[in-house]
Amino acid sequence: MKKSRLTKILIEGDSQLIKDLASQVENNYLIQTEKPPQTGLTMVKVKDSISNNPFYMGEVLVTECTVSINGTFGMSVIMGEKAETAYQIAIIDAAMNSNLPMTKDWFHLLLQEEKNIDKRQQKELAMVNQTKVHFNTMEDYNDKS
Amino acid sequence: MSFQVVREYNYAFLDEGSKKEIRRTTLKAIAIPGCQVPFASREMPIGRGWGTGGLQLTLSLIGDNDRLKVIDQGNDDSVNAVSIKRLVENCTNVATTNQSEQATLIQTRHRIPEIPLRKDQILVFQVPLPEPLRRTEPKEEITRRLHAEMEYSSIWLRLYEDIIKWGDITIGADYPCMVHQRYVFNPSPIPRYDLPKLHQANGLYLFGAGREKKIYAVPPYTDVVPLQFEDYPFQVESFEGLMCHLCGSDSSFLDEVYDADSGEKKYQCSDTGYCEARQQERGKVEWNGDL
Amino acid sequence: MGYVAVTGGQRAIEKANQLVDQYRLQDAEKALETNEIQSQLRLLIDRVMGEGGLYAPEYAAIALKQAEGDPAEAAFLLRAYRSTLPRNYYSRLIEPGDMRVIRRISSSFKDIPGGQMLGPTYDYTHRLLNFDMRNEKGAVKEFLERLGLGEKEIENASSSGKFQKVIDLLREQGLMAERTSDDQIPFDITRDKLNFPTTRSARLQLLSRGETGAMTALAYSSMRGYGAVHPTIGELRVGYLEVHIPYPLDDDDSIYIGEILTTEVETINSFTQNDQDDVEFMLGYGMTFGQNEVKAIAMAILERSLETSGSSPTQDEEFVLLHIDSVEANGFVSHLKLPHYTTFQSMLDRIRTAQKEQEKIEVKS
Amino acid sequence: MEWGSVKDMEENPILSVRHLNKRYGKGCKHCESFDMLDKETNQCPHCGSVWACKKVSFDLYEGEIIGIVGESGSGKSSLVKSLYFDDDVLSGSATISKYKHGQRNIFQVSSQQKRYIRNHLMGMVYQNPWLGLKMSFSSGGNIAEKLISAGTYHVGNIRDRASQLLEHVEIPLSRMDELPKNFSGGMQQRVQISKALANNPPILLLDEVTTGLDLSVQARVLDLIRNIQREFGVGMIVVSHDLGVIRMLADRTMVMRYGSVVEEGLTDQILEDPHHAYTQQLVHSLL
Repeated sequence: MKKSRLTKILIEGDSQLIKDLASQVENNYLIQTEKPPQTGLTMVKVKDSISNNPFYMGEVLVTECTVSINGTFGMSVIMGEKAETAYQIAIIDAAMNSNLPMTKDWFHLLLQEEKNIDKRQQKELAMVNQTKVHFNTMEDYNDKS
Repeated sequence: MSFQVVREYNYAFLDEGSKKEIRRTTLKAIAIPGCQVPFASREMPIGRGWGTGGLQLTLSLIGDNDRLKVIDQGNDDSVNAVSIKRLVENCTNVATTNQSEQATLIQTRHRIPEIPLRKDQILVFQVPLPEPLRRTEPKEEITRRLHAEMEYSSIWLRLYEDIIKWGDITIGADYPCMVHQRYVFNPSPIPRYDLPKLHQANGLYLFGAGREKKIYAVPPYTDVVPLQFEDYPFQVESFEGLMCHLCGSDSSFLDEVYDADSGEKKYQCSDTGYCEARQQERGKVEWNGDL
Repeated sequence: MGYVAVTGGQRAIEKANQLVDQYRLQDAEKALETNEIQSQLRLLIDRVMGEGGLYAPEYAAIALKQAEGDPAEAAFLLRAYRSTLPRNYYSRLIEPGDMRVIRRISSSFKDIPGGQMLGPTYDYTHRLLNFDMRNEKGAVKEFLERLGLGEKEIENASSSGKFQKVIDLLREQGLMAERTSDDQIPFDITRDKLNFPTTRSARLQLLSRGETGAMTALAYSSMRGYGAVHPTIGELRVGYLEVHIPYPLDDDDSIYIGEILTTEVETINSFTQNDQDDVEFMLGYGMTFGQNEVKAIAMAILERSLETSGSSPTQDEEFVLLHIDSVEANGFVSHLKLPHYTTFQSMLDRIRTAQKEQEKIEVKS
Repeated sequence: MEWGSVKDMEENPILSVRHLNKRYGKGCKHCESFDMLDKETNQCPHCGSVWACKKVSFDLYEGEIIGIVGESGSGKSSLVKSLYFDDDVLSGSATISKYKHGQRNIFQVSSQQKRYIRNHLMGMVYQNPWLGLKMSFSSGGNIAEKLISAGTYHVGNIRDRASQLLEHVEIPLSRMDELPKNFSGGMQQRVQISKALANNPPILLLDEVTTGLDLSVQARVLDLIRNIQREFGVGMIVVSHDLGVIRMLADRTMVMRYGSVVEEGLTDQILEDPHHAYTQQLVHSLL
């Protein structure tokens, strides 16, 4: 699984899931905290669609954390002040980078969580869809009269 | 295992990278006396226009061995001076002082202390409007070119018109000066009385304009000459025949104050550190006299 | 004779700070929870984040509480706080076309592919004071359940939430130029002092964190007669953009760090002849954090206005860009509250001299 | 090239302009190869650029007045504005013999030097007095600005010199400290002239200075210019679309059309015996 897909599932998914995955690792391996969770900034670079050139629109607050398991690093950067989540995701990242055996069992859990996220977003979209303006309605009305 | 984000301010508030960048700009400013050097002014925890330029200079320079004095209008106990002092104290280990001789670094708004600066001292000005040509030209793009071409006739013209209309130049504080025969600059709104202290001084003067994002400097032993016509020479504020009602000084810059009860007009030193020291000195003498 | 130094400043400041808390809380039953400010004062949070230049809803809520609801003060708190944080990452280039849209309208085209979605908006809400707001206590869950959708409706909404941009339609029809990126690193106003004339990227960055009211007033002036820009809205979108950064342990990989809510506007102005003699539309661009539509539209107007030469205030780059910053404008106007005794003393000296000069002239004549 | 008197030819010109090209727009290979030099237009049909001046060359001698005549859009104003550095030129050179670096092409000196040249060696009088005067400063102040930039830092001396100059242009001294924006058009032009003359420049550029003025006012301003030329011996370039003005002032005249000089010679000769078809048209429409 690509990192960007994995991190999206971990960040947008249920907090209980990453907590469970991280404690699985913590219970079996020694986690070395390389850089405890700390806040910082990420500059957001956006493409201006008129000139097609990038500009910096502003910064987002992030929390980042780095850990290692037997010398293999894992790290996380997530939006907001979320020390615990950052730590847990860094552990999961390190476990993935180390190819720990338990990570094989995670795959279906992650896919399931991805479905949940999709469903949640789809629900929001369905609500928005209700506000869609139907221009043809009036034409139909006129046709009938 | 539970975590809290480590939330600790860096020594002297700004991160080391920012401090380094400001020091580099400062060095450039010292190398080109009077030239307004642009810098990426940081946002500070005090209001823009409330001394953010001076504060950034102070914070980028300050270290444990420093002793800081902060004055506003000459006053150590002015609310804004106290507030800035407290901010610096909270993010460094530096002690503050009211005695200008004891300070290594003095941050000031609108005054230079009465006691001349030594060569091991730095005075940092808070500058509201660094651009002398802004009096006649609102556009930065143009004033930058005028400086490059040393074209200062518009500001001279402003002085000429003053004389024609009012009989004399009407600029009170922030009197434009020529630095080292090259740049005309604004000395920040210090009274004209303080200007001669900038000329061929022993100490280093730094100017920080946070909102306008400029740093400039008058290094030691530099010529600072107020703009003046041969037949209308530059004049400082006159306090002839007046003296401080607190310390008796007849050779310092005086503030006009009105007694809260009687409404009577009195004069007192604008430099409170100087005044206080003189009062203590006088107190000793008087007390000794009683014995 | 003993002399007591006047050191009232320190104590006065402390007491003034205490008094703020006194006034903030004296009539309160309980202190506001910041998470409620964050969730229920959504548009204010968005505005403060936009003007503060920092996307951090949690912190914006704290700032608003601390500032007793003053958005300028809250934006200032965010700005000052961001000075203390290291900036370790830059995002991958975000393509606004990938926005997961919750609102999308066009005033130029009746129907656009994907349709117009009103989304969350007050535009068609009658401005009648709703006294039921007083009795909302505890009804939140119930209310939301009533709003909920059935499984079937959710399944039917199968689209991804992404829509083709109107601007791309114009491009396809040759009504707008195909611009290729010149791959320049954008200007960063937080790291470099702005010089004039400046670049497009610097202008956009400054406008993006400009003050809503100031920008709206200037844009209004341009539409009303002091300027050349009076556009229609090609497309206005509100929605989420995913933010990715290079994976710090391996630059070739990217990681997702979260998503931000943004408002994006493209305005269509008059047409012009380009360098190749083709006639095409000129568009304005607005983009800001959160849902802040009037600011995004004002930004698009001002941005376009600054691209055209002319003598109206909104065509003057220095005038617009140097005066729309909330922190700087508020700071300098309020600094007048600081003492100016010395300056005034110096002025007294000058006015007395001038009076004497006038008397001399009068005596002579 | 057979123009100017023998005496002129013997002396060095104070201003020499060679192959001056001035273009608005970015140009293209068609117009840059100059195949449009003789065309009946100055706008390139390929890229739309306007060639305001095409290979203009001439010499100005001390105390001489050259008239430049042509209809609007012929490039005559662009020419003087380029010489005064108001507009950038595309190519070409100009040298001023009284400039301390007399051999240098003034279009290529630093902006600081250009400012020196504007303050010391040239004066400019615009058709629109708002361009030449600072309207929120007094008339005396406007002159003072020039004197100060040439190094006079003495209010008394500045005022002496300013009164002298204003007297010359017949502005009552009582109005020296008034703002020129309250003056009539003719007076504003006279203040502009006195400002332009403040530092005794050897060259004076006048761009349609009488256009828009009443006839009687025009006559006074023209008289004034004549007097100045006699008294100060300053070389002038007078731009006008009005052949009457040219006839009265200019020793020699250049006729411009579509950015090119189509005919040049002694003014009387040009007006009495025009050779170029365009000049003939111009002269006949007047007479």
